[in-house]
Amino acid sequence: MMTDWNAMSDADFRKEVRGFFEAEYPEELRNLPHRPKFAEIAHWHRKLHAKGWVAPAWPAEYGGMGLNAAKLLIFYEEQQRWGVNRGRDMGVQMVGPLIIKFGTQEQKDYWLPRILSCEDIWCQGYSEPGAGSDLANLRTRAEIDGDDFVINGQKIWTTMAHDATHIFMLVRTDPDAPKKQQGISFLLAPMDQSGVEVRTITTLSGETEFCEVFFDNARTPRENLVGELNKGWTMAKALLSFERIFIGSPSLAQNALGQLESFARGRGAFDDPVFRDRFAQAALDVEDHAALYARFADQLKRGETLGADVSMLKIWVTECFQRITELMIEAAGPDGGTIGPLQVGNVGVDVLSSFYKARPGTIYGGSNEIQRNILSKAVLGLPG
Amino acid sequence: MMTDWNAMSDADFRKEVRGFFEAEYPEELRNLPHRPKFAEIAHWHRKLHAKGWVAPAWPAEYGGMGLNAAKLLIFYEEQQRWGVNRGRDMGVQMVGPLIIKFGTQEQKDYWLPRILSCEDIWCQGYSEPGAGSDLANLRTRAEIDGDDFVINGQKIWTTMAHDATHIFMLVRTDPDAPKKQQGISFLLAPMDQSGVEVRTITTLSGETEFCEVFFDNARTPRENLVGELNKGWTMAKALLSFERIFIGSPSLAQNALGQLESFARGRGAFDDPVFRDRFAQAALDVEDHAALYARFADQLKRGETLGADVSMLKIWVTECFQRITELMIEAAGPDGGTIGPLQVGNVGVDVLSSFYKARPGTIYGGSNEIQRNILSKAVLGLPG
Amino acid sequence: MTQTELPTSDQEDLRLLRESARTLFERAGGSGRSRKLRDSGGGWDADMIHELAEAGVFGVTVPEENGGLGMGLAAGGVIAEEVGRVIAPEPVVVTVGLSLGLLRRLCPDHAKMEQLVGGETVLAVAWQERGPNGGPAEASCRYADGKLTGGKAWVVGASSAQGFLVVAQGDAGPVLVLAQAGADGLSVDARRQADGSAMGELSFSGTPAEQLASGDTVQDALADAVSDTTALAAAELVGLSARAFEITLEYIKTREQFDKPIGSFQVIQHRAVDLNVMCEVAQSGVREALGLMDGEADPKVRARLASRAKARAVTAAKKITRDAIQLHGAVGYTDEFDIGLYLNRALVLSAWLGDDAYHRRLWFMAREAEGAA
Amino acid sequence: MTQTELPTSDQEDLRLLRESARTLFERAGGSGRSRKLRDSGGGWDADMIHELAEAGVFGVTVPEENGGLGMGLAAGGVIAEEVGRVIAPEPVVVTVGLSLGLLRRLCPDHAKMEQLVGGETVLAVAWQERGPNGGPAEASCRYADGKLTGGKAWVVGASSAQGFLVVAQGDAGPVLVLAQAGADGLSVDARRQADGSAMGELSFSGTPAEQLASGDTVQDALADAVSDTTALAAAELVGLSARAFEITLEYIKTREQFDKPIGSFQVIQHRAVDLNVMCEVAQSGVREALGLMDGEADPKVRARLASRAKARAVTAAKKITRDAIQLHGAVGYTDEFDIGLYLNRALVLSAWLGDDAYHRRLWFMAREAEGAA
Repeated sequence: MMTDWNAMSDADFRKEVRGFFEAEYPEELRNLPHRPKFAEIAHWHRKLHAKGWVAPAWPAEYGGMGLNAAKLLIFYEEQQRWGVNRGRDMGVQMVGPLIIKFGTQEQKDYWLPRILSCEDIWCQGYSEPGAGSDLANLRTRAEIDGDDFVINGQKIWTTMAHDATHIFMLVRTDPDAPKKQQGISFLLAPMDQSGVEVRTITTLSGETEFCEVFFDNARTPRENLVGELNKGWTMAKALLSFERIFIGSPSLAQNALGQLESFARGRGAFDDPVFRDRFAQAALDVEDHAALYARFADQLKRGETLGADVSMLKIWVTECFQRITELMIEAAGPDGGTIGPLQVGNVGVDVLSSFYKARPGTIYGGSNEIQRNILSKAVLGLPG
Repeated sequence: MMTDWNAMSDADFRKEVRGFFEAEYPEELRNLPHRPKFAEIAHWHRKLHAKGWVAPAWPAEYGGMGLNAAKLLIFYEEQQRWGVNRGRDMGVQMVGPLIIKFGTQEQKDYWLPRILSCEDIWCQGYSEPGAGSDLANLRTRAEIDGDDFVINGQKIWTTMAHDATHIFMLVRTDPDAPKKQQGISFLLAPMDQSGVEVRTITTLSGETEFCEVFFDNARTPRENLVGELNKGWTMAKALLSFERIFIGSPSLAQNALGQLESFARGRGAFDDPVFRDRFAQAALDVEDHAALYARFADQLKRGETLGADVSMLKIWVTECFQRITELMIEAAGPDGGTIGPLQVGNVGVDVLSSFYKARPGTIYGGSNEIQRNILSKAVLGLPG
Repeated sequence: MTQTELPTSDQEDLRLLRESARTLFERAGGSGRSRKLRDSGGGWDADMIHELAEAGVFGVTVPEENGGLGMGLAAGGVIAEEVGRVIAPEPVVVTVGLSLGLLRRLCPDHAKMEQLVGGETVLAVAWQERGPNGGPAEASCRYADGKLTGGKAWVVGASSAQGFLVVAQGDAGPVLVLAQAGADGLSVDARRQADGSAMGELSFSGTPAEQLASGDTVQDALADAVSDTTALAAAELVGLSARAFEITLEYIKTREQFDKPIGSFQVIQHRAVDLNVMCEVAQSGVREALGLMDGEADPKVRARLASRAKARAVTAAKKITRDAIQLHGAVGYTDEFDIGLYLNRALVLSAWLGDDAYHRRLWFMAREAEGAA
Repeated sequence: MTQTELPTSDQEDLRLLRESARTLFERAGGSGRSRKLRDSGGGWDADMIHELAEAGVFGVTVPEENGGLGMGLAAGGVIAEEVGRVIAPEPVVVTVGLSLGLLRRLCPDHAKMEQLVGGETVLAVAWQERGPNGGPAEASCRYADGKLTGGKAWVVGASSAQGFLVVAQGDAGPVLVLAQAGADGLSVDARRQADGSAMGELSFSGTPAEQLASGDTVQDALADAVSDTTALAAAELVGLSARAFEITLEYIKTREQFDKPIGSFQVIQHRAVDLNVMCEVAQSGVREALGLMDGEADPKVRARLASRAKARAVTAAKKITRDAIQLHGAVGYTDEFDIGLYLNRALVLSAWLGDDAYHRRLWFMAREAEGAA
């Protein structure tokens, strides 16, 4: 029978999770600096799958671990602590919960097992060239034609679309709806068809994790509509509620701080009191952020719903992460513009890569400007 | 005959001005930390008056020095360099130019000599409780009643109103004007009457230089209207053009920096490399600001009109001034909260007083937020 | 991860403590009372001292067997936050952190303990000295034959205290002694602070004093009491910052310019959000630090945690009170609005026991020392 | 007050120089050309080197009798600003500041002078060394019997240069020598930089080299040439920052979100204003510093002025390019928009010859030394 993880004590559960990661997670995949293609982590995924741990948050009846909030946080904390790659988890994190909540029995039966096994690998089609911070402004159309939807338009910033078999997307199904948040639907579509073209986007650091996806009369069967027609916006928002604390998790900043410290120590940057002061600022920023994160996590663990104020975690930690990587550049001195690992002692620290990695945090997932707009109205009650 | 100062070389003129200040300005009045009442500086004013130097910018025909922009800058630079108090100069700086530009011959003949002699001492009635950043929102009414205007309403932040004999003010003379910038007039009024009540405002540092002025059926003769009825707003704006570079002058920040340096040196704060770095930042902020100031001053000297971009001087230097005084507080360590002079060597430095003095700069004279609005639209051409 | 997680019962105790302290201060007039005391020349209100004592405030960290509440520093922080919210001038942090912090460690049975807990007396603590360049210096104040000679600086509440706990150099190492206010050869030079309080410089010439403790334990107790006090001062700043922010938020919702509340301008909104985030981070960080101090015996680790708390609290309070003045515009610069009182109190609390840059330095050094150990 | 006030005729010369440099770069394709060069593996364009030489760019500070324009560092700064505006990869600052900076001071009659001014050759300058912890170290590279032994680090343009000017320790003090690219016993380890350029580490084992100068004058000339180069790099950053700001301003005027240009949001507007002010302050400060360097003979004062310039330029360029990415939003993070090129170039120029914190330290030390002198 399934284990009832929630019945375990937090400490025992943490031990169990930690033990598994430490014993089974391949050393060479720890703290991967890039997003892997599936092939690169397939071996690890199979181990997880065999253990039944692919979907910690899903109900056990659908093949998940059925963890409550407290256990889920522990699971993720241990995952981050050990540098376990989250894998190609769009299916597990986004599509699965959507189908579980809004899908038909047929959709559940068909898609969920394929998500767990990674037979289908998903990417997320939300953003469009004209719909960034203003996500509801999307223009990609889907029109019913016989048994299919016919899709035309363009998605952008689609992470790893070039290594995905399916896309879940927000599309406009009623262009005449009075408000732009209306008339949007949630569709699943196969990538492997002539009407879908994927182009990778090169970032300023030379990475190609992001893609543009072009739809030119691409088709998907009508049964791939999830939930009601024209009600996709509300569904998409509902999905985000639990995600909001994770986007503000201290882990990225904490890891970067650790990297900064060992690099600075190796390079002798701590000999400079000015650098020490700025390091101390950054370190205390991370410590005190973690204290605030713990406060919100406690709320979750007590079963409370998080309010809009949880966004402050994301604002603080993404900016903090950036400052830490800027300090790495400083500590590198004349090597601050050099691509690739810089040697300190026996290890190489790639300061530029960290610097680049910290950039998108303030832009994606609702830019920090948008987050401040939300806090201003929803939390502080400021007018207009 | 009058000296034609503008015919002198810049160097000669500077020497002349410097020599006079150094020889004649009373030592005890140098770098006065507060705004003096007239009595305190009357002796110096009489010397200036005898020399014919009360109004450097006024045309010679009205008793001024008739300096061009280049000479005027030199005059002010020397004044600041020697710590010469500007005296009660609202009459010379504001009312005089207004009357010269918009007044009748009778107004010129009557008021200008009295300004030069300080027989009349002026204060400025612009701001009101509901009209701060939004100055045009003023509500003080003036209605014609026989030969007089009858004034009702309230002014606020009226500097040294308790030591003034007259007020020049913007008043609403047509409450039905379609835009709030219209229907405003420029009035001169005597303070010594029963309808005028002055109350000083205590600032958070305990100073009482600012006042509220209440008008309860106060009267002023109709001939004290300057310029056309209901055209006061345009006149007030016209007055500000040359002022705008002075509000961005480096002198306050430079003086504060000098004070910071000697204080920090005396207190041993320079032993701390972190403090040294922050001092260096502040000092370079001032140096580079002075370079930018010089660029605008050169424009003036070449006879060019300054654009809206001159406001950037004010934004930068007022914030810089604040940071410098904040560093003084830091350098004071455990004495950072102490009122009054702190001893270093043989002199006392009043760090708190400097800290307070730096506060209003970002608020008054068009808050820095308003200045940024202006630059955004007028200089950067940003929409909305 | 969540090391400060307290048992639910303790959290409930703290909640009740917070509520009762808040009610007490609000009933007494909140910040309005503090303004009146400042206007009447500084100092504090004797009745308030008694009320606080009755509520157990001064004995919050004193063991129950000595008449205290027997709670920890986290509880002291709760009270300090409430003191900060209404900028109360009463020497709560000084008494809890320094006076009782020394006595309960060095001579828990001394009669002054009970008097301090009961609000019957207030003592000031004199432990720092001023050097020739005006900054802090090595201790040189001496105690011999029952008499004090030398001077002490930065003595909080020097004008109103009924006695002074003085840390001096005795013949056989450091001593803690008690001198009465008005004792022979004692002169107090009080300098007014931005918040209206008095900070004193004491000078002793053969001033009689009673020895309470001696030896290295005095230094150890002093160091630990200073850590407590530093952390409590941080908590006071957190409360002050939170209230300064609330006042400012209220103001920008009501103050209109250009026919709308200034709080409807995006630039003002984002600044308010940043101050709010700063408040919340400070509150969480400082509370966590105090909680960790309660579970920590090593004085060096406790000192590091206190530095973490003070560094954060000062950074936040400076930023919040200064931005609050700017957001208030011209009225923020007057004494008529309360926000200036918060700025002034923040100036004093920030300077006292070291500002943020100072504590970041201590924090880093402590962290390095722990790493090396 | 306005110490940089130049005679109008000089200002006019600088204006003409700026115009011709700008025209030259724009005609050649502006930043698009720089992108193409980067995409084709870094390095520079030989034709462009010739065009620049024809325009007198490399000889801008070389006396007319040596084939240069005989203008000052202020003129060099004008050119460097234009290089920065189009992020041109050609080694203008290295050649003007370092290569020719050394040769014109130490051996103005050497044939390489003319070749460099004429764009017939490009030399890299090797003067720094790397220590065991990866940072800069004392010089230990030796020159004896016509041969070099040891290593040099942070050699800009090492992959494409036709030769290396090396500062080494000779038997009787420092020497400046010239080694040919591809010489015996010379290996070049080139690391790619964020902007696509190559930074080299050289190692010599008995590499033949021609001695050009020796003695203390080598150190003096090097120090002064480094000051020049530092100041010119600052000017390059100023031009880069100005253009990065223009690009960003244009973008926020056109990019729409919520049915209006993002530049109509007050928060975006104020940020743009702050960047604009930062640009203008940097431009004025750096230009003034270069102008003052032209009128200053004391190498210590010149070094202080160079540090002033670089400190300001780096602070501004970091802030402007990073905020520019944020204001561009997601597209700013792609390589498709030019703004990323500016960020990357700013990273390289900021790290080279010391960043802002480094130069503030030097500036303060120089200022103290002058005050004490």
